[in-house]
Amino acid sequence: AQPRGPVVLAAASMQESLNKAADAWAARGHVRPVLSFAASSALARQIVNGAPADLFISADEEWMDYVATAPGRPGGWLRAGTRATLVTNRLALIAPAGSKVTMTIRPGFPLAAGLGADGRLALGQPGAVPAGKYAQEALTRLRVWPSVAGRVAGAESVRAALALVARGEAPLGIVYATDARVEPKVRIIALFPAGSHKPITYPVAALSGAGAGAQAEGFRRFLLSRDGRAIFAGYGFGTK
Amino acid sequence: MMLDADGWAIVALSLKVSAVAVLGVAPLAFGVAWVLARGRFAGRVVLDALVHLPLVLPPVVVGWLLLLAFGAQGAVGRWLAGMGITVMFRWTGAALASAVMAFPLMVRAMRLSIEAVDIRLEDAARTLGAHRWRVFATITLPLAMPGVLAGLVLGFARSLGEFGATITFVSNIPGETQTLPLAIYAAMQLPGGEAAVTRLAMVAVALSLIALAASEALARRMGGKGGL
Amino acid sequence: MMLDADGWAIVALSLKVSAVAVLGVAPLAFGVAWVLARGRFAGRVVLDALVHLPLVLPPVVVGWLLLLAFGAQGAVGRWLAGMGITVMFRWTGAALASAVMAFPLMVRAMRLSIEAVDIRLEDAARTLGAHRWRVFATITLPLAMPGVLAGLVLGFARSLGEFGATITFVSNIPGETQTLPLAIYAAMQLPGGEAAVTRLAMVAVALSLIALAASEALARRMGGKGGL
Amino acid sequence: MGFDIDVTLRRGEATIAAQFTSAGGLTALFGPSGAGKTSVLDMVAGLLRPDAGRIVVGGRVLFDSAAGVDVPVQARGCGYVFQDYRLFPHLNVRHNLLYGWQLAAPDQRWITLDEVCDLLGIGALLTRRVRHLSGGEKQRVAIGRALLSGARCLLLDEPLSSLDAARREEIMGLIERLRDELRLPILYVGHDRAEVDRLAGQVVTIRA
Amino acid sequence: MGFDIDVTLRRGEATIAAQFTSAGGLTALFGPSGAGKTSVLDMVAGLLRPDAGRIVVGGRVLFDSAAGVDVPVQARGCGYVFQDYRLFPHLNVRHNLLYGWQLAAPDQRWITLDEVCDLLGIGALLTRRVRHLSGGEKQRVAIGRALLSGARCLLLDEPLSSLDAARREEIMGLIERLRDELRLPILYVGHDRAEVDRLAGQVVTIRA
Ligand SMILES: Nc1ncnc2c1ncn2[C@@H]1O[C@H](COP(=O)(O)OP(=O)(O)OP(=O)(O)O)[C@@H](O)[C@H]1O
Ligand SMILES: Nc1ncnc2c1ncn2[C@@H]1O[C@H](COP(=O)(O)OP(=O)(O)OP(=O)(O)O)[C@@H](O)[C@H]1O
Ligand SMILES: [Mg+2]
Ligand SMILES: [Mg+2]
Repeated sequence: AQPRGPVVLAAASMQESLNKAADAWAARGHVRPVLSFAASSALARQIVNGAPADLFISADEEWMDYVATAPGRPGGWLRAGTRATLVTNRLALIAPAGSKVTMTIRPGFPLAAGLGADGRLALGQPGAVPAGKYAQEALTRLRVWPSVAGRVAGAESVRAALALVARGEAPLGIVYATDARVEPKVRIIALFPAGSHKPITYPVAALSGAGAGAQAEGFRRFLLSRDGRAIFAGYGFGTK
Repeated sequence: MMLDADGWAIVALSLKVSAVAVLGVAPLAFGVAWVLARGRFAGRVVLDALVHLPLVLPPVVVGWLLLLAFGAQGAVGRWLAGMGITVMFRWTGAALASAVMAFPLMVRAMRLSIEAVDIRLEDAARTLGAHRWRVFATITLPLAMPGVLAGLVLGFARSLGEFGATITFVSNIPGETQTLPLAIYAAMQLPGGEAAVTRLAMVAVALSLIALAASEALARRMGGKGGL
Repeated sequence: MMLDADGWAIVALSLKVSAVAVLGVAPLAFGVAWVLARGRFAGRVVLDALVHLPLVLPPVVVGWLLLLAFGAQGAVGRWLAGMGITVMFRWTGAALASAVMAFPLMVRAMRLSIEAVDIRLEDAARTLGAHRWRVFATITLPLAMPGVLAGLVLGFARSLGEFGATITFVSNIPGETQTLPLAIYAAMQLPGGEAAVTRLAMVAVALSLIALAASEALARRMGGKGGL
Repeated sequence: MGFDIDVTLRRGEATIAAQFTSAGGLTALFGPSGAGKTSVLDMVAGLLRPDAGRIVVGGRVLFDSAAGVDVPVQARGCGYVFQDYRLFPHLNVRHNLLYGWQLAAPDQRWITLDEVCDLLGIGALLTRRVRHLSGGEKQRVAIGRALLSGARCLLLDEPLSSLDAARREEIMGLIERLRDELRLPILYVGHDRAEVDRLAGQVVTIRA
Repeated sequence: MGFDIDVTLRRGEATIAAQFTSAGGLTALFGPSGAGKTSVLDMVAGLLRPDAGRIVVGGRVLFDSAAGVDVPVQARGCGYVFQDYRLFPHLNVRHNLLYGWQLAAPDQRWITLDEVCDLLGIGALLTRRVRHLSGGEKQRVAIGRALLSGARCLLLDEPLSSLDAARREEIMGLIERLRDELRLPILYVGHDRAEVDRLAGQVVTIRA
């Protein structure tokens, strides 16, 4: 049988870029890691229930914290000193490609007016999907949340929110900039100011107790290396 | 079971969505079941496969297809909009998604019972002067009642648990489309949300227990073993 | 239908997972259906509710409960690990999740047919010298065959479409737990993935069509109307 | 105003053929088991379609393959007592009896529930589920149901087979009255020669 | 070595009671429709549990409420021809006939499939589905199935009701041979007095 590479559990939104990175890593003569994409919440729970995985890439810090502090294994579920920020992202206000709406994002900006009489604002579900949490935080700080709180359509994932806008079902939406830029059927109206919400970061960490430790560590270092970051940058992620 | 006012509102919405979905689609399900049980036509297997579609496809795909068809830009959606009906982001859309997902289960159960109805009894009713529709209403339907009940129960349970198609189709809008499973999903997405998940899941279990007990009682009232 | 080697591998895995899930759990489903149809004991409604649980709970919750039970930290998981069996991140885990999700559908269909079996025929078999188990194998089971077949078809279709419990329980590991619905989900996460989604969904539909046609043919061979 | 019947039907390897004319009254079908007696009744009732032929009952053409006539079952007005009874299992005895009665036009009815209960001795069974009736009780309910439907002709398939002699005697008296007073055309299948000779104006033998 | 029976059973509002002893041969149960004849056979076969009493067949105690004896149905060895036949709808005629034969110990069998087909005239039906049999054909298959099970006693519930006179005559001859040559205890329900008088050593009347 083929040697099996390290198992990487990653947030679904990393699918394209991480696959590219894994290909690049394999092209250097390493065993290609096994990538499993799902919601960060599902992956984190799998880890703390003893699933045999080597790396975890979360879509937000909270689920990485959850794994870091979960009981059940002496010494913790994460390998000490391996947690790092892999990439960062921005929030974008989007509209269907044909939309004429223009808006500048600043405190008190007239977001609700852009929704028309009965339009909905498509978000990842606030309180559940990370992108939605950031969006709610930003709109709250900009003092426009109360005016749109009742108009939100909370999608199951940021991709689903994107689809609602792309299909024209919602006149406006807030998604990650990385998602917005690859969907031709939507137009970015504006990016949210970086200071309007907590930094959007995707942390990576090695998991304790799995077999493929050395290989996993090699892949982790590769992801964080200049070459690795260049791949993510190619997909629009920030890589400070 | 301690639920706050929001919690009870979610329960009420879930019951409304499931009840409307199941009762609304039941006649169609019975009709399709009847055609599949009795019809001998080309394309029967294709109809059968179509009926099973919502079962075979992942729910999010079903939700996505509903979005394509019933969205403001979709063919059916535009037609409905012309009549002043919108389902997007409405509880009616959630009911539609639930109905579609429950449909194959209801059809199968009903079909099984229709196939078990003794056609000789229908013949007897005809010799007594009953027209096709009366035979159907007074003989076929009552004798197929166990399957109808089972279909309603299965469909109701499936609706109570429906998540993927609903959230993809009509999103998660508190008070409008946020049914119990969507609330549970939201809680699942939060670190430390397990307690809320457990509480809401227990409510779902309690609802289904009540529905089951009611259906069993109904079946018994219809005369042991549900009328058979 | 054009699929690359990876695509065919996914189809093969899906078929393996669904077949193992459905055939593996069928005897248990029939047993539970029998008990529910014939048993008169306290707690019958509770057993019934338990059976319906995977239907009523959102699939991600079922996946999470499986994780709690069968994970390395779970009671069952530790016990299995003691015997050298792990299901986490294995196709066997995917089959387990599918089986659990398909279970209520299988039980209901089988139960419906068992309830329709004429007990007087079982009595006749007993007067001819048949013991309880022989009556079961030669009378009850064959006469309940329509429900067994319907249960297998429903269960198989449900397994083919199973997504939420699987990804929550055993993740989305290519070649091991990435079944058709998970591959479809993966494609849906990609910009412009609609073409791939459509292609994979059509494969799923084709598989179910084949399964349905096979079950219909089997039912016909067992003597019109599936043996009844 | 009786029967004018000429039908053929292939069943499996055998061919069932019957041809007879009766002026009225009761016509008995006689013949060995499996000869096709029930099949003939089914054809008259419209439950089985002859391959070819003609069925005229009481002057009404119910079926004529040459002319393309095929009156639907529910419009034929044949009160049929089935060999296997075919009571409705989800209805109690009363509702089985009244099933056809409620569908009949009031001026078509020629017997009441009370009379039927009285004549057949089933008054005490009215609220019973049919599943729990004895064989003879089922048979009597089946007879009552057919009579109450206001039928214009009767098809009786071994209607007395499960009854004791006293009961049998009573019901034969009833059949004679229907034959003579109401002048209903009756097709009767029975195996008892004495019984048949007493009731029938004409005996038709169906050969296997 | 016949029957020694004394049972009571409440059914709905009525109470069914039967008490009789026979030295052997054929015992006929006689009585009006609904009197409880089938119920008595069911109790002897073990399908119905008497409220109290004792059932002894051929010297074997099958049931005794006082002693707590209740032999299970499949061990009683009663060949039962049901009033409603109860053929297995999923099996063809051959497999219906052989169902009990295959379960019987070889030394228990006292008749072969060929003999049964011959005696009952059902040889041509062997590959047929039972659903499509005529009433009399079903009845003969039901008789054959009971005989082939190697029964040590026979319970015949109106076994000739749907048969023509010739067939009936033949089967009565067969029953007489079983009674006299094999000395099987037989409980027989029938409504024809002449038939019963010819077959029965003893007639028991069940009163409603
Ligand atoms: N659906 C069917 N397909 C093929 N053959 C059939 C079907 N139904 C009945 N038959 C056969 O047709 C023949 C005539 O049947 P029918 O029931 O008319 O006989 P019958 O004269 O009423 O006999 P009995 O006195 O035993 O009731 C029988 O040999 C029977 O097996
Ligand atoms: N399950 C039941 N519950 C209540 N009453 C029943 C049940 N089964 C039968 N009976 C009643 O018990 C009485 C005796 O029935 P049984 O079948 O033994 O009569 P029988 O003597 O065989 O009559 P027949 O000659 O009409 O077949 C009948 O009045 C019948 O309605
Ligand atoms: Mg007949
Ligand atoms: Mg009886």
